[in-house]
Amino acid sequence: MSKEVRHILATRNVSKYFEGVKVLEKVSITIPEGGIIGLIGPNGSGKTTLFNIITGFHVPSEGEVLYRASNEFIRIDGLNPHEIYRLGIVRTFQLPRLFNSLTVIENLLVTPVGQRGESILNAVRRRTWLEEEKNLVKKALSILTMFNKLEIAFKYPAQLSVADIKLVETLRGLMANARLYLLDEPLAGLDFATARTLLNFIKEIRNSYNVTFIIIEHRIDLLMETVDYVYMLHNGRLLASGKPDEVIQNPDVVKAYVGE
Amino acid sequence: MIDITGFLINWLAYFAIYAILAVTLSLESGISGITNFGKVAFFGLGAYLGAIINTYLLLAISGVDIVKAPPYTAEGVIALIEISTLNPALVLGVFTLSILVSFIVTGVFGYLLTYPIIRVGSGFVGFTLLCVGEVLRGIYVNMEFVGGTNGLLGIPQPFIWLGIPMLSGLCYLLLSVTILALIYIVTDRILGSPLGRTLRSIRDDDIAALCLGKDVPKIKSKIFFLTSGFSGVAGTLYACYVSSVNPQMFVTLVTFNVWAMIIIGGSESPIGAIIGALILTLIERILPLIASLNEYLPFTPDYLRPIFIGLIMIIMLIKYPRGLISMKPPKFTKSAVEELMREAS
Amino acid sequence: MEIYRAILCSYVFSWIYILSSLPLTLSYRTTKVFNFAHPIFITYGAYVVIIVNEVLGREIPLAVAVFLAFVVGGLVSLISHLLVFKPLSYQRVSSNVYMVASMGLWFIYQYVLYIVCQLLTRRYDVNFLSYSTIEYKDVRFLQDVLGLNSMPQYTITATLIGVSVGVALYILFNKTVLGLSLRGIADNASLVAICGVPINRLVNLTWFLVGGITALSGVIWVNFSGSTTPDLGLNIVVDNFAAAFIGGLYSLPITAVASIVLALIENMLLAVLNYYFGVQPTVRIAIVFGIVLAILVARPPMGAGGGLPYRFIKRVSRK
Amino acid sequence: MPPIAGKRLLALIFATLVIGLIIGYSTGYYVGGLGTLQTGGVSERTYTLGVTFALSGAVSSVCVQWEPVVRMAIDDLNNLAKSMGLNIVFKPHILDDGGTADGALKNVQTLYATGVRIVIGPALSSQVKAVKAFSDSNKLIIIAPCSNSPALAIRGDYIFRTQPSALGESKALAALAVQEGLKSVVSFHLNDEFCNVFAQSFKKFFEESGGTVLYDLVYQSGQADYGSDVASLASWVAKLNPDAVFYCGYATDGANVLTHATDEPTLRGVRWLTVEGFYGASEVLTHKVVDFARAVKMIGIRPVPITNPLYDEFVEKLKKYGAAPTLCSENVYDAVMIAGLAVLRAGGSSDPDVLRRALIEAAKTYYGPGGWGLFDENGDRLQASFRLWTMAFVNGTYQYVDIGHITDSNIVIEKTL
Repeated sequence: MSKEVRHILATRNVSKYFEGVKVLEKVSITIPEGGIIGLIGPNGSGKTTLFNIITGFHVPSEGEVLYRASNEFIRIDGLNPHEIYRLGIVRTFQLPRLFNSLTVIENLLVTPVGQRGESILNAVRRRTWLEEEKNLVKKALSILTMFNKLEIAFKYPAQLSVADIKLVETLRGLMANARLYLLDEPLAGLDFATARTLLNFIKEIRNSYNVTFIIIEHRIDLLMETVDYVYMLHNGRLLASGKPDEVIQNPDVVKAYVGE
Repeated sequence: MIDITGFLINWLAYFAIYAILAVTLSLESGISGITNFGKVAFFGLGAYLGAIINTYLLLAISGVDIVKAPPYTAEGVIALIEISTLNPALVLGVFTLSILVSFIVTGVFGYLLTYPIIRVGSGFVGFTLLCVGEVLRGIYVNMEFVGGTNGLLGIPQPFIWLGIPMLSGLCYLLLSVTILALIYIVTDRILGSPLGRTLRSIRDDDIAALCLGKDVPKIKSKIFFLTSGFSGVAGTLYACYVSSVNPQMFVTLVTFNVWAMIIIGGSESPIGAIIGALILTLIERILPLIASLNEYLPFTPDYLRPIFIGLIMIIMLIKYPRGLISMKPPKFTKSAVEELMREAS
Repeated sequence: MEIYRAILCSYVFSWIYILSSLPLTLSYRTTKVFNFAHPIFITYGAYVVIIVNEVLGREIPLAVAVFLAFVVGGLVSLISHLLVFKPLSYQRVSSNVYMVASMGLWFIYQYVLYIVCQLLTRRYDVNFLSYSTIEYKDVRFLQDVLGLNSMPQYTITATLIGVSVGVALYILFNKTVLGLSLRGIADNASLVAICGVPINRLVNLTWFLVGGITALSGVIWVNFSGSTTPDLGLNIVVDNFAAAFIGGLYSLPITAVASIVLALIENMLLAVLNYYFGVQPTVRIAIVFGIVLAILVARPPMGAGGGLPYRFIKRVSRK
Repeated sequence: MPPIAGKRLLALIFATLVIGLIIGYSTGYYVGGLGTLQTGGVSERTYTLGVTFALSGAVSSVCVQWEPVVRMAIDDLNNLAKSMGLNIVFKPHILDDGGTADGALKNVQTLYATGVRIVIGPALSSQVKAVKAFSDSNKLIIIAPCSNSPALAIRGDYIFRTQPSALGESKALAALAVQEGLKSVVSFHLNDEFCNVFAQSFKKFFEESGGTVLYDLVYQSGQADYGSDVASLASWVAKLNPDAVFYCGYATDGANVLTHATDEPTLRGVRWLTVEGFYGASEVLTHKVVDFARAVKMIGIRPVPITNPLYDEFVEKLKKYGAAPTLCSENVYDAVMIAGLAVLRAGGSSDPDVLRRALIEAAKTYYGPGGWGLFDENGDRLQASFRLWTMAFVNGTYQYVDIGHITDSNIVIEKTL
């Protein structure tokens, strides 16, 4: 690892087979801390599978996933999803998955790990978790205020707009002080303006908390003006990588998208 | 003359036992999403544990030869009756012990069942647990030690030594209601706490919860330990209330009565569960009075009882499909937030 | 060991379980209603045959029995759908609500049947609450013609009904537009709705079929068993549930196989255990459900609700 | 439909509760606890006898036959009371417990709450056990017509049983088997207290008198069909070839078992002995089964005293009520009669101990279809002589016929099998 830019995540020759079908083949990417990384590629190119491997839903058939917890790198492939989350990696899904019977603020409050009130013995004794809860509520409110969304605090997900839902999904990570965000098609189904505001929110989050984003997105035009590095997957292989404009110029990429 | 006090005492004690089952079921099924169709397994296990301890141990301590006079023979029963009237301290002590033991053992049993629960996946938990219940019943039938199909008899009601039936009944009622209240408070606290929030999130979408760092199997097993333990306590209470157990008492229908209670009352709130239990147990006890229509009907009037119960269930469900009490967001978080927001503005 | 009867019992029970658990799966797939009143269809199927048989003076032919049972079972099923499940489905209730509602239905049907039996018993001076076997005249005739008198009649009946229902369903579901759209609803209702298929009518039809087919197992029953009571359905329902759940409430073939396996366990396995290992038949419940439990845990069905991606694997050693 | 608020609902519940209790109260008046005036002001006292039977469930096909018996007994009681010039009218309050212990307990408690002090039933021993504690603590008198569990033979409690203990009967049956020259028996019975007791005591007495019970096959109740169990029985009979099969089961499972047995050539080759388990069950009387019974020379025993005109009269009268004598039906009749006589003797006192004493006294002098009513110190009935029965085709119908009797002195089989 080079000294000047700290990396937070790296995959080394990660391959994945499903019943012999090769979905990922020797994919090696490195994610610099504090960056916004785009992960693009046509459908079925293995982007989501890569996410699933990083977040512990699948075990890679080959290769390993390294993550910088505290200060040294550790292998996280093979951990269970919740253990990986506790290391500070949070993901969102293509179809947003807020908890429908919880209000927005509860959706935020539920995210921090290791809350004292989560053990049965503490849960029955209020004072053991009252303080912590108040602080969490403060934090949640401040986060909502920061993106001046305070009015949705007590709405249920069913009452929210798509954009708000996606935003809340991202904010859940903030609540838990996540350091690495994997967003799966955050812009899908958003109109141009809303999509851009969401991206701006993402930038804002990055700048003010110095966290890292990996974004799967098909709407390359919007993506390219946000991200500072792009990986391009095609048929499970790493096809191209580099600064957005370089990748855009890359003939293979064009070919892959336009289609052979 | 109808004897209202006696009616109330008998009914309410019975209600309290079923309400315990309903509350725990609403906690595990309505709130944490473990569809438990095997409630009777834990109920029955608790009942049998209570029965065994309250008979065998009692006999052993008071020096009766268990081999010669086991509790499923007349000798054992007679001995038990004497003991239970002569030695209050011992009876109460053993009873308390049996409550504790059945809580722990049944709880651990539930805890161990977490593995199949997680493994078969949310859609099949229900039937898996139902099978557990049936297997247990099959085991009781074939265990000579617990009397086989004959079951055990003469389990002392812990207050019988008071002599006056009304009084001992009242004491037992108070005891059951106290335990119910205790369990209700615990459930309510859990519901209003971060744990309750986590449970509801797991119920809504366990995969998302998993991605948000919730160790779903661990949390489920903890809750299931608690609820199973409480069901076991209910079982022990029941065994000492009826003062006899046999395998036919613990058929699957019991489970579904409890389910009817929580669905009618509102499966996501313990108070709803209690109200459901109140309604159904009361209906069961009031309706037999229609049997006094004997000479007016060409058939046995009491056949109408289940029909009425069924009708009431269906009508209530169509009228209140979400149950009589719908779930409200936990009191505490809301209030805390409001006060904080007031501070902010 | 006298294996002959055990084999016959397993054979007939296989048909009875198949005929009653396949419709259960079908109804769940189509309407997401897990119907606890399902066993009632069997009972009603059996009882309509019994009652008509008594009224006709014990001369009922199988054809008539099948027709009546199918119609009555279908109607009962249709009525319960129209009066209870449909209104509930408008309110988008959870599956548990359906379950409890169907329990209510079950109570009602069960005890209405008790009342009917009691009235009939007083009218005809025959004990309807527990009825012995019925001989189907036309099956007897068939046996004479084919020279199958050595075979017990119920094997013939079971085979006739089972095979013909199987063929009919196969043709319905694979050869006709109606059947295809029924399957479509079972798989993806909203999609079919877009294609402009009258969902409501087809759902009604499904319920009718479900009730009717299930009732046919009652027709076999009265020919096979020596005792039919209003509790008949109740006594064999849990096996149906077991079969349906092993099939994941989804896969019809697996459900069928599970039904056969259950029939074999209950008849062959128990007899063998008893004869060669001296195990009393009283272990029945424990054995049957123990095995079902084992199957469920060993091979979790993924039809209706999949499991979580828990792997419980050992932690990879960290660098 | 918006869900209503918890508080309002609770209020509503308790309103219903109160209303329910009022209903109960008035019904309490209506069905008349002791000494209450009947609505309408007829100045006669109605006394309610509680009844809880398994009118639904596994043994329902037997118990529904008891309901007419109860009505008949009540009518007889009322006629008796009228002839004695007493202005007291008996009413039954018949409840269905579905054969479950839980249901029986609920029913008994409800009956007690409505002022009932004597309950006839429940049917099964397991149910009697479930209500024992309640009866003991509240001194509620229970007269169980068909329970023979030795575990309930308890001195000085408030439970009386008009079913004679199985011991004498199975002793007689064992003696019969010996006289019939049967050396070895395979026992086949329901896993139910009633039948377990019979099987055990029969084994005991039969082996005391030199026979052997080669194998004891027990089948579980609550199944839909018993074909596989019959198959096992056939296998054992084929293997051990005993002289006879001892069978005990109730009506429904009996019909099932026998129907399956008819198809088993091996089972046709042995004698069949049975008790009153399925006596009188019309569903058993198919031509297949009766033919089978003739082939295997089936003999059953039942605890009805010989030369008892009352019994034949009872059977005749019962026809008018549209019922046939079945398992324990004469005991049901006696139970109701003894209860009524006890009430009359107690002069309408509702003090349980007075009632209890009156009951014991009344039983001493009572002689009914089931024989002498006398209770032993455990509150169980004593029985000396028994009738032998089988199934046959007599003047155009299949029916149960008495073919002989057993007294402690001798065994007589009049009709040839």
